[in-house]
Amino acid sequence: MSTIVVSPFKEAIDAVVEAGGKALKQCYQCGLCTGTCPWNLVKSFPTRKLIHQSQLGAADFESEDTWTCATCRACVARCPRGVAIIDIMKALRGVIVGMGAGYVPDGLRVTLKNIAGTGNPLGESAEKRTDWAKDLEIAPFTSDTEVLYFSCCIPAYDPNIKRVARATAAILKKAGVSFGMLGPRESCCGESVRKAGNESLFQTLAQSNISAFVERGVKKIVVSSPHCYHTFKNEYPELGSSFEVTHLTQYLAGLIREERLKPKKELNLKVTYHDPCYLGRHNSVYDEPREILTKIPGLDLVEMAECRENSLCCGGGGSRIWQETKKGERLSDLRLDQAVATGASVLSTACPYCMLNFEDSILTSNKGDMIKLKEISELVLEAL
Amino acid sequence: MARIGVFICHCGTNIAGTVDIGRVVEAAGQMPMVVHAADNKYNCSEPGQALIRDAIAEHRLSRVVIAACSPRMHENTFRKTVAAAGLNPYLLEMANLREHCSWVHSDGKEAATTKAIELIRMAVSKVARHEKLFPKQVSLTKRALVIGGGISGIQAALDIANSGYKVVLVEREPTIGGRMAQLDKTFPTLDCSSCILTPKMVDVAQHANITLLTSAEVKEVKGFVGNFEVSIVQKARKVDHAKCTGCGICWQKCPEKAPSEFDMGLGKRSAIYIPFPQAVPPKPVIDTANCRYHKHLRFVEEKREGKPPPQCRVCEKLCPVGAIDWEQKDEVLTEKFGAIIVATGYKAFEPAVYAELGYGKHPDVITGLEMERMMSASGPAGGDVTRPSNGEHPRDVVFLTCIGSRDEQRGRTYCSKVCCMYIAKHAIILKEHYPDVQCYVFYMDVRAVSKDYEEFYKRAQESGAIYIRGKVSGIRQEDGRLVVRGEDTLLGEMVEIPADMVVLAVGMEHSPGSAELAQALKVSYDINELFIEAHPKLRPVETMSDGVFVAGACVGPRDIPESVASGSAAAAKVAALFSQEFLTTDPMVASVDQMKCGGCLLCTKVCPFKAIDTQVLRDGRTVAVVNESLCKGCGLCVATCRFGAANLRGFTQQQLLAEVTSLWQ
Amino acid sequence: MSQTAQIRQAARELLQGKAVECVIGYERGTDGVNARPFFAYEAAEADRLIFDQTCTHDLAKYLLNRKGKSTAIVVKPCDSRAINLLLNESQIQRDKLHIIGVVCPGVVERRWGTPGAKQLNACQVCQQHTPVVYDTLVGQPVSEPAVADPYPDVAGMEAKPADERRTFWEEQFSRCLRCYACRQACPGCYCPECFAERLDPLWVGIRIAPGENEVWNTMRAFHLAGRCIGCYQCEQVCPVNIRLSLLNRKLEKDVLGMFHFQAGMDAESPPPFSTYQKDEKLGIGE
Amino acid sequence: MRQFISKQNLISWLRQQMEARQLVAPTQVDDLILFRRIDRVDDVILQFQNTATSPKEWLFPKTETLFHVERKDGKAELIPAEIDGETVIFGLRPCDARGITMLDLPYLADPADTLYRQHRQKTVLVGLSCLTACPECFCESMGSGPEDTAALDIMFTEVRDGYLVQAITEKGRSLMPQALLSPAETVKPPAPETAPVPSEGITAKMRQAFDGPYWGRVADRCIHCNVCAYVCPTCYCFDVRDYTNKGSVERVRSWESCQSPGFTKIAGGHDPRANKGARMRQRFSHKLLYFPEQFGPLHCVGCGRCVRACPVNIDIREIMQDVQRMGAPK
Amino acid sequence: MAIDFEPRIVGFLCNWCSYAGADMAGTARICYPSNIRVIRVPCSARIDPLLVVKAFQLGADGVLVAGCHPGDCHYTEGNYYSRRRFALLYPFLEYLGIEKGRLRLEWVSASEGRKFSHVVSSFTEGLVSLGPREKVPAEGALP
Repeated sequence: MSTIVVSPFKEAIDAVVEAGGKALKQCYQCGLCTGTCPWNLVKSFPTRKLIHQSQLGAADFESEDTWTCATCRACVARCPRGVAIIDIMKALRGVIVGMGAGYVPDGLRVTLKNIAGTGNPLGESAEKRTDWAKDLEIAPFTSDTEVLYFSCCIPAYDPNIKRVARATAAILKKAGVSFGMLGPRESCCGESVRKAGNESLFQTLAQSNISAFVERGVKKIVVSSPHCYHTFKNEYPELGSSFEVTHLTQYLAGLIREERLKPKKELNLKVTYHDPCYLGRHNSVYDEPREILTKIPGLDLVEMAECRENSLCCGGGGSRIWQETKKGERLSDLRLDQAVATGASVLSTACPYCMLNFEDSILTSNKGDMIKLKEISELVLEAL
Repeated sequence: MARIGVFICHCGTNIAGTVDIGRVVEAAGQMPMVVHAADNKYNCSEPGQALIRDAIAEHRLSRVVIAACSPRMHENTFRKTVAAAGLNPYLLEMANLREHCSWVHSDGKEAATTKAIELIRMAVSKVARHEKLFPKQVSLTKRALVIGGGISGIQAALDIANSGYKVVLVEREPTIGGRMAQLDKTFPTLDCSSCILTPKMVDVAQHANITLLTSAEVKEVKGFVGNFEVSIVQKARKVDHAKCTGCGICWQKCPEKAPSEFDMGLGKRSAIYIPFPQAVPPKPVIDTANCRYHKHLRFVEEKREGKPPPQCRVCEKLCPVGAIDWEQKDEVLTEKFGAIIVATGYKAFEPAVYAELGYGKHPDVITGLEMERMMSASGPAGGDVTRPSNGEHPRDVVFLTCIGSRDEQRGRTYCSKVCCMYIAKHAIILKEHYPDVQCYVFYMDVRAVSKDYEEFYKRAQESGAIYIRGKVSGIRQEDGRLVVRGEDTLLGEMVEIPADMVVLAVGMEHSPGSAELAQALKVSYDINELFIEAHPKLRPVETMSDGVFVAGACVGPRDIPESVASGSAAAAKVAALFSQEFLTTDPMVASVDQMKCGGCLLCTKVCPFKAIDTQVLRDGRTVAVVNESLCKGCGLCVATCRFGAANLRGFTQQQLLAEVTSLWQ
Repeated sequence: MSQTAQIRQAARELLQGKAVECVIGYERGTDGVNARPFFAYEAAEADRLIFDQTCTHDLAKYLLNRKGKSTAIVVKPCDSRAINLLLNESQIQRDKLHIIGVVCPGVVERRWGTPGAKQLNACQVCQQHTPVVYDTLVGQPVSEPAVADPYPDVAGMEAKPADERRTFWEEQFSRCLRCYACRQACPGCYCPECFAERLDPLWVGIRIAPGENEVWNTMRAFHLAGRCIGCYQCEQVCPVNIRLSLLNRKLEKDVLGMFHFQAGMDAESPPPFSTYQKDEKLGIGE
Repeated sequence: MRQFISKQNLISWLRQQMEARQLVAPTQVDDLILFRRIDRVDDVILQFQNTATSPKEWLFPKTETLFHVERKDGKAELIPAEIDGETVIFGLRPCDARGITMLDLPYLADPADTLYRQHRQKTVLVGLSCLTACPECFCESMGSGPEDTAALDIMFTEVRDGYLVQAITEKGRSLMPQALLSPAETVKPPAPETAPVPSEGITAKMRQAFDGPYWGRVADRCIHCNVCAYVCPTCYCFDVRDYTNKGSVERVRSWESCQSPGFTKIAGGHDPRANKGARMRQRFSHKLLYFPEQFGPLHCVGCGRCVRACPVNIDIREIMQDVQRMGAPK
Repeated sequence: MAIDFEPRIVGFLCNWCSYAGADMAGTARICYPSNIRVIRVPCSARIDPLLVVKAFQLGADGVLVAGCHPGDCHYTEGNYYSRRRFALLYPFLEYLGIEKGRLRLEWVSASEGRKFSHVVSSFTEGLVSLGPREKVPAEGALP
């Protein structure tokens, strides 16, 4: 049996202990987190063990496990002692990034470099950020513009996901919403950067966005990504920002309620909805997306076996979206099976990361003729 | 003019070693109204006290200042001394020269001496404003109320009754017996629960000193220790228990059936029923929600559409003594008591919040209490343990502990104490009844802390139960069985156990309505709605409300021996209280000067002991008046009263101001 | 119909119908400019009633002399809060009272013989222009303005260095004649015996001197903590113009900040010193 | 004989006075004009209507110690209070000066109030006659007037570039150095007129007005704030209390008012004037009936301060009119 | 001058916790400055703010109010009320020019003898550095 030397890296460990706070000390090793963690459906990921190693100051910085957690929050919601497990994972990664030693997945290294250089994970030019909207005749953002539409980098640049941004813009125009974008002044929100442990890069991104918003007189922000939503709403205020942040599904539900949007066309579709972790478990937005879907005429909403609080993660949170996940270990594949099992013809969701993962799963599992992937905005636009 | 004597104690060298006693005596002698100042080697010694008594007589002293140790130490001693010399014992004040001066200023004799003189000056100024105080004697009603007819309440009632005092035992349900009556066997001895409980229930019913009120609840409590006035609602049973002989024909013939609460819904009972065969009193009540005649009456009353259900009234027709009384209404009884014991017990935790465990979804996931009913020979299945889904005997049974306990997010923070043991009991009994059964226990920590408990745990292991350390994260149904999934934290691996039955070891929660009852009794309760004892160690059955005691699991999770012990302990406290002819009240309580009271009544609202009432004077003014039996002398009312009408004897505004002022005069 | 006419009509009806024995309102004073309190007992006297911006008095104080007698009273919004205060403190009975509430745009500083030009400081930061309790409302309810900084005066005082504040108050208190006009005018001051006039315990001596004046003024204000309803009668009646509102408003500001309480907004909420929150953080003893 | 003093000379005279003795004069305190001890001559205000409070506090202080009792060698010794130093009060309006004659009547009559007598002897009263009348002034109806010199030692009257000076008493003359004066060339400006108030025969009418609901109705709005008495130049009531301090006893008196609720409370707690109407009637009866009966003049000089200061407009002029209009009791 | 200055402190201590805590400091012989004069009250809730104001007027350099820790009140809730009362009095006295460091509210339990001595020591030190109160308006002094 190998022996662990307790507390070999005192300072590094202190940072982890501090991040976990009192809650880390309170963990009584029941293992509910391990059992709850979806990774254990596809491989072994000893969550509880990582916590215990952290308690002892014996974390293994060379382990791949440090980078596995998708921060889906399922364990945190159930933990009987309320341990902030995500914060501990974040801190472990922070120590590695901070020390510049230990194992960092390659995909992540590249992406972080891209973000640091260009402000977006794809490494594209900032000038091209709103190229997707070139032909849509959207008025430039001025201090009189009511709403900033912050699309997220994926819909802005990814050729496949651009359709989300385009559908959203079209809906907002139809509803007569005064909105605009800041183009090259927008950077990646930094949510996943922070979860990847790169706190200083996160601070830079956040400061850059906040000052852009303040300079341009932004008051209200509508976002497509639950990740942008989470960090704008819950983390930017730490830096002194105070913007009104709304997720697109909340905003659209409001427009429909006020009858500024009227989905009239019958779609005659059976649709199932996947709860993004950062919209659902992190921010308790469960009802608005369903409210929108049920208001579309002819749309039959069916639920998957695990939904809402118990929804299965797509595996894209916590910077996982930028890391390679081996075939056979992809949570989105499992989730896709759950969606197919409902008999729905459309899997809908409201998160660019979930979109990327499911696009990939549909492609690699050849289920394209069984189920289509549509973001909520696409369905709404079709119904108008 | 007051004639004050000051007695300065050397306390050996404790004070004299630091304070210049000679100077202090000289300074004290020159203080206003001081006619005698003297020092003493030990004021508290018998010769020292004799000197004080002699000086009181010789110098015709009317007030005494003892400059010595802390009043928390010897105030009572010196009160007795001055009382022995014929003075009112409250005409005494102490200056704390030891704990507050010589012991903490040993580094500066000069400063300590100056301070000692000032402390005496303060005491002199204060004692000049002392008044004679007289403890009051209040008569008491030697009759106790016990709320809750579980094992703890039963024990308390019997012990008080056996001491020769009258007891009224109030129980909300139609029978006494409580949770213990539902249990099959008790750990660690495996005695049959009802075999040891029912004789006690019968004792209660037959005891000349006990009045039993079932289907009754406490509504309102007025008064104070020795003199409580309690309103009790006797709920309508629709059966006249004075006439009823308990022959049983009604409940045998009643055609309407409803799930039995006593059997945790596993069995049925009729609409007119006794909860279980050994119920005390063995007389039925009508459950009007399910009774066919009452359904008919409601239908007619609410003027619903269609044909009304038939008027059944079978019980009425069959009753040989005409005990069915459809007109019976809730009744309020108001009774006087000298003491109250609260023994309202607990209810089992509702496990539905743990969605991943599927209680309520998978029929074969049951609670520990349901298992008790299943196992009980007198239970709905006659002791036959079967799977609710298909009626077959289970082969693999998984037990999950800490359901609702030790969980800040979805349950209660505390350990429920009994679950580890009752799970062990279930495992042992199952194995005895069905040798082919395999039991698995997912546990966190096995807590087996009382006598013979660890041995009992060992016995469960020996019987073949496999203990797995970890918390279950999900139960799914697969091929008609349950698959229990969780981490074995000792292996560090996920394990899955196919099972036929899962038993949730649900913890204990406060019984419903605890907070309302606590408020009526003016007893504190915590965020879990558990009653708070006066002191968790030294006064475990008393509360901060004098004359109100607590027993059993309403204070926190307790097993049967502890519940019985606390019931007896509370009874002993009551008996001790009742052994007095009168209650003596502390005279250092608040008073309100009615001439100065402006009637804002804020004092009545803030008083932690609800000791301030209102009174309408002949001139029409409404003023506050202190109930001295309830007042504990905190003085909150005094600081709350802008009018300067409220005052606290022994710590009057005048006395405290005199102390402050004396420092500058 | 003007506010005056509406008040007269209401008063006339109440007195004619014997609904009340007396209507307390305002009439024109002897300088021909300012209003003064007026007690109308007969319907014929109703026509003497007026209402305008010189009606500065808080008439609620008079209710303390009319306990148990049926009375109608004209109240401005701040005065209506005094009624809630007195109800909360069991001083008056609601069923004996008919409240004629007046929507008030603010009143002016009282200057004898000349029409006051300047609105009272208190009125300039007023956030309650419609009475909080009334039976008859005179005037149209207005939407309440959001006053960004209701306590500029207090903040100014707080910003001064401690010794400057001490000097300021020493000078102010040295003027005090201890005539107790502030107490007499205050609807919240109704102790059967004021602490300042008690012989035993002797909190405040009869010397009209700085030490006694300081205790008097400090405790007068503190007894009104969480109770002052902001009518500023105390400051208005002070013959030597002591800035008493700076004391009351400081406490009002802190009570609002710490306990989220404003006196007299309703008749039921427990006043700040008669309740508590177990976990509140008040910046003391922590 | 009237003489003239230039404004410049007046100021240097005031400076001389300030250096030689305590100078008390009207000065600005916040938005009030009050009689205060002057440390800088520039602070003296020469043009003003009238001060907010009356100057009586400089002869009859708000609070003063009457005597001490000290314990010496086991015996009690009474040490009476002494007034040291002289005072000049400058800027007295004639009504206020007449008010001092009202204080003299009770306090200097045998047996005299020794402390008041000392104050009076050691104080020089310098008047400043009125050039304008306020709407609330009614001094002429009360036996005084803008040029009344009662109680004054010196009277100044403002004219162009300076003041006419009238040294009335020997004390006044001795304080006024001729070097600063010149013969008066300017004529005295006409005295202003004050609104008349029916004071004629009021004493007799007051006697008849004792009963009836009138006082109760006036008292309805009175809040017993005592302001009238505290600003009045003639009110002279006080309260006395003994203090102990480190073995010595001190007797102190402070102003008090007949309007304060406990004023007439006697041992045992009974108060013969417990109701508001009785207290209200007491105030005006004392001013218009009891004082004249005891000492002669009406106990009011018409300064109008109470009229101006009363928060609820209880106006002595209106009371006098009402009383005059009342018929004889039935 | 400040070096010789001995501040005068009035301490109001609740009988059940803080007074007992002070006794504990004595029993354990933990020395602290002798400047404090203790007045025993049953509960911190008994302390009328008037007593504190009066102490300052008479010339106290500091006033200490000490009671049981919140939640531990012998009378269950008295100290919650005193906390409110003094939380309001504290900034008010400061507003009137009595410096912040002169009034102190502390929770001292019966077992916290060391804490009591620490409180008195640091309070005394703080008052020494604040210096004597300037121009204490002595009772009865005339302007």
